[in-house]
Amino acid sequence: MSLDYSTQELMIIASAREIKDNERIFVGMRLPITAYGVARLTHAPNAVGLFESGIARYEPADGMLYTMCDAPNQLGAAWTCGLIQIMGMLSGGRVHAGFIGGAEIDKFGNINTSYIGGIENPKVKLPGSGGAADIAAMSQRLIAIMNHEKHRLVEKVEFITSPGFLDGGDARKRAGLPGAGPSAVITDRAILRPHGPTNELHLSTIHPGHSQAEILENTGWDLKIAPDLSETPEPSSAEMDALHQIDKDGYWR
Amino acid sequence: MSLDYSTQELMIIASAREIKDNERIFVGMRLPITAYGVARLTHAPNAVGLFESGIARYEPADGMLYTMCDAPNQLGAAWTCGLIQIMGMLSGGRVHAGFIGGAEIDKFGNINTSYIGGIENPKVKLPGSGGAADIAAMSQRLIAIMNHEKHRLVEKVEFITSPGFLDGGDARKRAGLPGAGPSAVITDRAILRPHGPTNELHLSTIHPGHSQAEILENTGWDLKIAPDLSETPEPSSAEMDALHQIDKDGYWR
Amino acid sequence: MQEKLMDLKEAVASLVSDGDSIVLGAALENAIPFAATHELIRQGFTGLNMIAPISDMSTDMLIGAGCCNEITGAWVGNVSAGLGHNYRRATEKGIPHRVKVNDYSNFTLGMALFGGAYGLPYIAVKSLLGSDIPKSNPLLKVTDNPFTEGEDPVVLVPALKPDVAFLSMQRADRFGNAHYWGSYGLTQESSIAAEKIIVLADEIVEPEVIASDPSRVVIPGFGVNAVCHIPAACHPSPLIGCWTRDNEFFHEYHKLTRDPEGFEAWIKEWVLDIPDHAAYRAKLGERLEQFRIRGKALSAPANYAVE
Amino acid sequence: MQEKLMDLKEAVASLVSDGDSIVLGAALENAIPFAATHELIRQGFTGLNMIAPISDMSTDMLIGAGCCNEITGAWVGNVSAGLGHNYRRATEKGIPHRVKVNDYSNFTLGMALFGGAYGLPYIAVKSLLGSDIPKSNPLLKVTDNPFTEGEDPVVLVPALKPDVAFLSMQRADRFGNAHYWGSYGLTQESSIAAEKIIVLADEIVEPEVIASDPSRVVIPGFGVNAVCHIPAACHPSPLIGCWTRDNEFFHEYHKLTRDPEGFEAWIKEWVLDIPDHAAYRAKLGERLEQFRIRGKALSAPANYAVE
Repeated sequence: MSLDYSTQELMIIASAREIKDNERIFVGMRLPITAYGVARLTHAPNAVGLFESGIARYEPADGMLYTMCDAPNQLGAAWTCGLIQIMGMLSGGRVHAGFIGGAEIDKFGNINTSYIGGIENPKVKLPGSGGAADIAAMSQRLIAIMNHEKHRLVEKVEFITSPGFLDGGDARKRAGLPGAGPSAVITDRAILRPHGPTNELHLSTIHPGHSQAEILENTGWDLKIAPDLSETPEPSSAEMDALHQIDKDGYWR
Repeated sequence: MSLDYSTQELMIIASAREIKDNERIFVGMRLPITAYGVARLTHAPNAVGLFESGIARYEPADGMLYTMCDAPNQLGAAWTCGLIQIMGMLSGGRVHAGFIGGAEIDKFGNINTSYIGGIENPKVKLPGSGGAADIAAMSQRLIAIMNHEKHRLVEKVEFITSPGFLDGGDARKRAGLPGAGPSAVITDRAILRPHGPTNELHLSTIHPGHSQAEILENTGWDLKIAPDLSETPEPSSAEMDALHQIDKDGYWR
Repeated sequence: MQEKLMDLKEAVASLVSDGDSIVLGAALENAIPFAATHELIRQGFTGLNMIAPISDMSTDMLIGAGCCNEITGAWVGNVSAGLGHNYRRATEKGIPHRVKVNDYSNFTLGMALFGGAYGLPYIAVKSLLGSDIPKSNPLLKVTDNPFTEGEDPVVLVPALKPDVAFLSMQRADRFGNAHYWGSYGLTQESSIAAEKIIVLADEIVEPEVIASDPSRVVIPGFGVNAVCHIPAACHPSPLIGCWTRDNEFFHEYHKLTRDPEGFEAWIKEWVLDIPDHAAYRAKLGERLEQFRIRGKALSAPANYAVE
Repeated sequence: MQEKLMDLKEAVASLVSDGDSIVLGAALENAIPFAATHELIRQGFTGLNMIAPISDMSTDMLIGAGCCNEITGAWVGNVSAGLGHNYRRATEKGIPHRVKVNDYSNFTLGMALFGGAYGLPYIAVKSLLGSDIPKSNPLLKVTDNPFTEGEDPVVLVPALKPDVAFLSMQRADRFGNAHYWGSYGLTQESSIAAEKIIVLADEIVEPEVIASDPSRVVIPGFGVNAVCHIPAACHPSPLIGCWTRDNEFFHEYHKLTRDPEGFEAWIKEWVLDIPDHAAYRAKLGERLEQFRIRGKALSAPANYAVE
């Protein structure tokens, strides 16, 4: 019998699976911070969560957070310090993974959170990088979380805020970027991963209840299929228990 | 009637006179830290003392210090922090003056605290720069304290640890150094100051009881005389009172 | 030590000039001194360049009020509520006028201010390679690492020195010495880099309290130009140990400022028609009280005894 | 969290290798973990490169014992007593063997370690221009500021990443989280830059004590490899709140190590013939007690309550 879960709950659990034990992770807010909590309670009890403002935590905050700087995220932290110390860990190569979102991602995992419609007279001025460009450049690997819509998963982003594999192949390495680049893009329909020498994002797993045709239809480029395509494993009862422990109020249900 | 004072007490008071009110000063240890205390109690009540380890103080420590990091220098400090924050104030142009000593100084105020007899196989390996090279480079002005001996005040130091006016004239400026360079060299016999377009150190004031001939005899270059040569003013009774308040045990008497 | 207690109105009038570059809270989402934002708007400053890693509602208000011509930072919006409407109107439609955006990432803005604070002409980083940010911000230079044989690109970030920094601190003495705890973002670097520093203290304490713990000092008091006693100066943002976040206030602002008229009404009600922060607190009334921290979760003491 | 309590002997044996570059106290003249110096000497390490802004008696002992081939730093000697005799014998006469000196100033060493900590390939500074230090240390490069038209020389300091950092902290928990207060020199940067970190804690406390004040944490516990409980590990140097300085001990060492034979006798008595730091403390006996801080000058509390 399959468990009852929402799409967002599945995305959180899929994100949690990307975190390994003992890793240092830029967890961001909302969905990724919840994923970090689930990972801590399941397979990654020694993962450390990092927040750009200057916070490191062994345990997720006890209490609702509207921003990473809220009091519950500071009380009992492992370290409260400055931005340079925490983001510097990233720059120093000490951060294993980071989660970021974005308005647009392209087939090489480049992400735009800056401009739609040109720099000079943009149609839409998005909020900008925050720490995302740094995380994308310098985290050992990068996990992107996106809604799977045709205008969000595009052939080529018009402005690269956060670099993925740039033009593909070894372009990222040639550009001098220290981190290895995107390892997973988790959407509400599927998980994409880079594959082969081009490092193009391929369809890797399909979330239960979604079809390959629907996913191709909702992707803005000619999405290739990974040779080992499979279904995204459903949440286990242990994973769901952990999630319910974190998300007491059922915000993500 | 002249007051009773030792040569070192005169040097301390002469050093104190180099500190202006509201200034931030790298005070070092021993003689300069005492001078800072005297300045605070007389004409510079708002001077701030800085210590390279990461300490800023409004008032000199209450208690004997063997090193700048001793407990009395930390208790009640204005700030205890890291080396970068404090030395960075210097680099940021926020420090008005610093005191340094040395094994050798030359006629352009360059100081050697590194090597005697070559870098490869030195005859004497001195302790090195510590913060002195930084203070000499970046403090708005520099005050050197030296024993006035022929082998210490030399034509040209063989290794410039802490830059003065380099080869003289505008050489210092051309080298790109932000601070203005030495403003005074206080010895146990006299005070030398840069003079004229060459910025060569000139005899500026002679301590009471010393003669011009004796000073020239004990200087390792052909020391020129400043046009306004005078006698170093004797300590005033207010200055001596302040000194006695700082130097309770009469260490410098 | 010199007494530095000043009325915020007077501090702003005497220390800020039109066209200044200004840091107004650099701790990211906590300790944003909104009281200073209000005062800048009331005094009608123009041409300001707002510098911050994360520019929250405070910057959006300054844009909407026409005070701000330029934004130097990594992110602008309304952190818990979404986009900043005034920011979008200004950058997309020139309402009330165009605002120039100097794009950085958090880390590179941190390095720019670190360089400004500590006299480094520029900082070489491995971030922003491959990103288009160096194309949109011509201050950044991509060059080669001179220590490596062969190609090894680096991005050079020039130092940034703000004119004025406003900072919220939990407690300060009348001489400008202050204690701050909790995450501080770029508070230290941005204020040391700044030409002038204005501290907004939630509480004024005796000098002995600050002197009891010099390691709790984040920026040195001798660099501070004015200290203003403004309880809840950071409302609606939180200040650790003093105030929690008024989330609804951010959401209401977001909802009510969707169009320029809505913003005009909002700014009139909450800023322009209010003489000072005491009146703002009075207007908030009981609402403010629910965000006051009354509990105790106290730090273990540190001993500085000398014997 | 992982338990990291370890015997110092075991920590040194398992985490240090011959030829390593080592930070052994970076707070300048306080908090020098001499207990680690003794253990490195007893275990007979060779080829070490000792990194510190101010290298006090600890480095001089390592040179005399033949453990150290290289010194990277700004100053070497015996701060309150004068020159370091072993340092002079090694650099001037090759006794017990030559020691290479990588000259820095305090600020440029700080920048090198800052670069190492935070992944900056090099740092551009305005210090050391006109100094001969860049001639004696070929790691430093003088170049032109690419942001300025015309000549504007800068010195480039490449990043420095030590292999191991030993640090004295006032209190730590068994997971490696620690509190430190008082001036800290380059403690934070040098240990974050280091590949491995060994904390020598004067006291082991419950995790709740450290967690009560995350702003008192100078280096993050998750980066620590081992925490060793060694009271007075820093003797004869001071540790704020715990121990004052044993000045005479520095002077005695200075007097007794004027010639190699004197040093041999001293190191035998105080290090080689002593099994561990407990025995060292026992040997000091009543002498040590006079440096124990018994008074109280406690910090004002900081509140982290959430409501």
